[in-house]
Amino acid sequence: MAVSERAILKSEIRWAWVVGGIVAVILGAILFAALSMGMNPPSNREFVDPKTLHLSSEFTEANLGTSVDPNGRIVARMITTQFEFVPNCIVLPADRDVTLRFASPDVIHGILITGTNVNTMVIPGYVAQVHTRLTKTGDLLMPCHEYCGLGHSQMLATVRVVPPEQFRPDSQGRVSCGDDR
Amino acid sequence: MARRPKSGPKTPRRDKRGAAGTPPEQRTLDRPWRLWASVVVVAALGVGGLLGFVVVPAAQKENAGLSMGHAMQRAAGLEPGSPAAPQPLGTASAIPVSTVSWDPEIMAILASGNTERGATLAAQTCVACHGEKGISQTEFPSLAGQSAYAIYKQLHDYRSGARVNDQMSPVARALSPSDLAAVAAYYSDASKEYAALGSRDHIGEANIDRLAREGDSRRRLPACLACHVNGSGGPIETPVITGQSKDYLLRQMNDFASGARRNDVYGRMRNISRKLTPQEREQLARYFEGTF
Amino acid sequence: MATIAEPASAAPKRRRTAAATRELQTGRLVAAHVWVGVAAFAVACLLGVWQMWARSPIEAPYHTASNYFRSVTLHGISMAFVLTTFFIMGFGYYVAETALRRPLPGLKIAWGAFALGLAGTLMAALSVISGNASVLYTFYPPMTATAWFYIGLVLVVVASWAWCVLMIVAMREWKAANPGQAVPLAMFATVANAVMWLWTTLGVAAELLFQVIPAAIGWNGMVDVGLSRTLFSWTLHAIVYFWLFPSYIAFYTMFPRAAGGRLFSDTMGRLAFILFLLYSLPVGLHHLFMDPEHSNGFKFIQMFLTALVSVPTLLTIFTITASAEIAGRMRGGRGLFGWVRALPWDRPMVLATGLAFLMLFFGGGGGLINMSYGMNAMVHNTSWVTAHFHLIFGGTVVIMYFAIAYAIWPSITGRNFANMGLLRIQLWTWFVGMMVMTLPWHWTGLQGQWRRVAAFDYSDPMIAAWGPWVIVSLIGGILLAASALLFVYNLAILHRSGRPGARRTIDYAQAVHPPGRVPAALNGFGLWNWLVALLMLLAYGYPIAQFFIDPPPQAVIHRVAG
Amino acid sequence: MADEAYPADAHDYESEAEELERVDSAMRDTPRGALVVSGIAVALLMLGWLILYFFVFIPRGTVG
Repeated sequence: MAVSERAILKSEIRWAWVVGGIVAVILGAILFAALSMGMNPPSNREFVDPKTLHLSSEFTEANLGTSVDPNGRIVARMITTQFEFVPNCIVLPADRDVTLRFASPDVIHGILITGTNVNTMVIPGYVAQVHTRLTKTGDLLMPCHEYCGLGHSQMLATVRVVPPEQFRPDSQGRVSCGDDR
Repeated sequence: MARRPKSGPKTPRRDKRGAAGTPPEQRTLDRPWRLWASVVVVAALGVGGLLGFVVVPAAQKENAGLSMGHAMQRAAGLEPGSPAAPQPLGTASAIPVSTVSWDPEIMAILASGNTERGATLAAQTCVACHGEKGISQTEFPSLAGQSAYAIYKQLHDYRSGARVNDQMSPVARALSPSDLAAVAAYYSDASKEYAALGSRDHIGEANIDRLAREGDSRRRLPACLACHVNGSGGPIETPVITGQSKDYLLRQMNDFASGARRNDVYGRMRNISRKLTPQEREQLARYFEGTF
Repeated sequence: MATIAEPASAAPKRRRTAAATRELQTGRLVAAHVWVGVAAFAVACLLGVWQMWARSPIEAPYHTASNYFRSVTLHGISMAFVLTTFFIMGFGYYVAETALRRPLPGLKIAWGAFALGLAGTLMAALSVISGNASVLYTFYPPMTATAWFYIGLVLVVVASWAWCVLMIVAMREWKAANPGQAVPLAMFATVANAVMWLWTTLGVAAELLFQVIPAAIGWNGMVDVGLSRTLFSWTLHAIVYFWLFPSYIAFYTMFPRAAGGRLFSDTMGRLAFILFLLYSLPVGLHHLFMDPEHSNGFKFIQMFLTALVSVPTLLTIFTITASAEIAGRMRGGRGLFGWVRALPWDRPMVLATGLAFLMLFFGGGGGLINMSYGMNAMVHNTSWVTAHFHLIFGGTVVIMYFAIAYAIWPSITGRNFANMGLLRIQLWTWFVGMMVMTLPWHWTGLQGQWRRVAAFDYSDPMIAAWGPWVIVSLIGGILLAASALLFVYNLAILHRSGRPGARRTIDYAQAVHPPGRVPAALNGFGLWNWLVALLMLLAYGYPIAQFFIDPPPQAVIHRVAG
Repeated sequence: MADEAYPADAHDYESEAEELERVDSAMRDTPRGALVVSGIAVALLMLGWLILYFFVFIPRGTVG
């Protein structure tokens, strides 16, 4: 045979360099986003007992929704439960750092906000948390994206993203959608 | 299956043992493979670990105001949060509507089924209105076919004041939570054979049948039957409503809608009832009673 | 890569052997396995079309939430567990007999495993149909179905374990009878898959046996959800490679021969299968990127290892393209691209391989986005992901199952296909249907169309804009269902008619340089099992141990069984 | 011919010697074409990934 196996393997190795290059470019871009913009998947090993969630202080019914901490941090807290979000609408400012915190008293849920990078699973037992900065305004849909039972399809919420100057907390630092949603 | 790793190393070992049978060129062939394969795997793990546990948190820690040690602990999952952002702290106080809690002790009693304690308590206080087997002939709700969770939840709420009823509140307050759990377990167990009540035929107009089985996506209303039937996979404390008196059902929906009744955790039924029109509430009540 | 470059003197031994007329010993066994898989597949395709109809703006019959999730569960179970497991087992038995050219050890055990798997399948299917197991094929504890559902699936897995053992034994016996010789590539790959599957199923088996089944029976009232998701993720990625292995076996050992050429490199084939064994396992956390219970550090490590598992696929693309180039040039193709046109595209195996690579391009590209750490947030649980795995599974995996079935069916039935046109039509409609179905899903998924819903509210303007795309993908689905039924017809017809006198065996592709003496590392799995153990220990050790070191609060079981 | 040849007992060439000769001559140019074809494929793949990264992922805002 004119072409030795060694030559064949040499051409494979040449190709392997191409493959290595692709993998390196992808890893490089991922690392760049992680190092320069703090882009990570939403990890948060913070426990909360689903069986007594409604008795907890943070996720008590009256404390849900968007609020501004005394130190100026904007935090939105929501319950994902079979088969609705509580509250069903939250207000967030665009172009500001915001933190979303979710907890489930029953089964697994998951959320995303359409057209953004906000996405997390909500696992009973944990506080699911996403830090983000929203880049566009308007009423965005926030559906439950993980099968949570027969009412899963009707489980949706609204995220009202307003320009920063229209984001006006009340005296307790709270902002709500105002309507019944 | 456990034999896999055990039987795994046999090939190389056999080579050593049966050295006489293995030609020397085979052995020189094998050695670099063992070495380089291990090097590649260990290197992959090493680089991945270095990047994930050291480089990324080191670059991200400043934004979260963390020291290197804490950033690395977050990266390893020993502390909550991501090393890229500060962790908020809650300052609110708990103001629950219903104080029911599914602690292991209560769960154990609810799972224990028909006990003497439960039977005695039920005979003393419940049968007069709710019927011996939990089938009520009046507008008092039937308990037959309900889960122990559903009965306990309501009893506990009557006891704590989260739900108020002239007859039930004093009854529930007279018993301890574990007694309430025993009664709940008794009724859900004793009435198992009468679960047939919950399978009564639903008859109603098309739009009501649709609301019950499919819900209404436009109004974000889940199907009634996504929860209110045993084995739906919905919230554990949801009662079965099929076969229940229509007057009782309608009053509950109206009370939820007006806010007069508010012991539903996180306002699930208050929200749903508000979205239903008064006419729909009435139709649904008849639909579930089965006398449409 | 110091492999011995033996001169290709060894004359191709299998050439022009007298057509074997003796029936295959495993013929009926293989046919039984394939038919169980195909039956499940056909049902699942029809359900799939109904599901897409239900989600579209067009009113669908029987459309309730309860029916929808029953259907989704049955679709997932049939495709992911029944079609794949039975097809892979059947094909493995076939390879063991035809590639090793020895009788299969333990034919009776194989039939026993078949019966066990079939019984398990029926148990699980009846549980779903009766409405007592609408938990989808990924289970989702704390939702808990009837115990019969899980026990049925465990029986299917146990049956596949018996298959794994038989494959390993068959290879050992062959090696003992042929000391110093290289195990034929098709069998080497089949055993690689068996070994990988034994590792893979540990996760789901632990989840079912220690968490889910005790809860379903009623022994446990609560479950650690994070742990169960982690154990399932152990299985969730490698199971895809379990499904993919037969496709790759066909790429390496059947396609070059069908194209009339040679395999470019036997060594690279072995290496690719070994890399799959190594790196498809310690990467399952990338299914949990959006979960709170695992730290960024472990997610990063497994993302890094996931990037490495793309390597064997990218190597395969080159090796198989080069093999195609050999065939094309042998048939007179010239120049940089002329060899592509010279390939015999009218042969099902060649056509299917070409189409599989096209679908792998889109499916694999989607996969690269999915695995990209923070970037996963852009697409997680949207239709994008559904499109990705339908392209990988329905595209690369299933279209090669078609091609394999078409390749082996004559040797099983003793008849040759009379009308090859129907085979080509079937493959083309499958390809076109898959592209028409999945490309719109990518588009709507990027806009945030979420997964696993029974109905969309088309009165919402944003969702209304997806409507036309949903209808386009429904048309793709209808094409797919038609193609699936044609596939059933093509296989069935050969049992009754067709041209008799087919050879009772097949020949596998030869490499340009057939393997001579190969290193033990490329002829067995001893070394690799140790390295898999090391990888799994470091990648999954702490992520599992954390649930025991610092146990999180558990969730109450939600029963989905009346 | 293709029909006749299927499934795998295809003997596309007159004799063994002819087949070997064809393999030999084919190998003179292989894998140049394969390198180009698979090179183009992965280049397009890479391009698609980068387009999504720069034009969808990054503009949608930071998450973590």
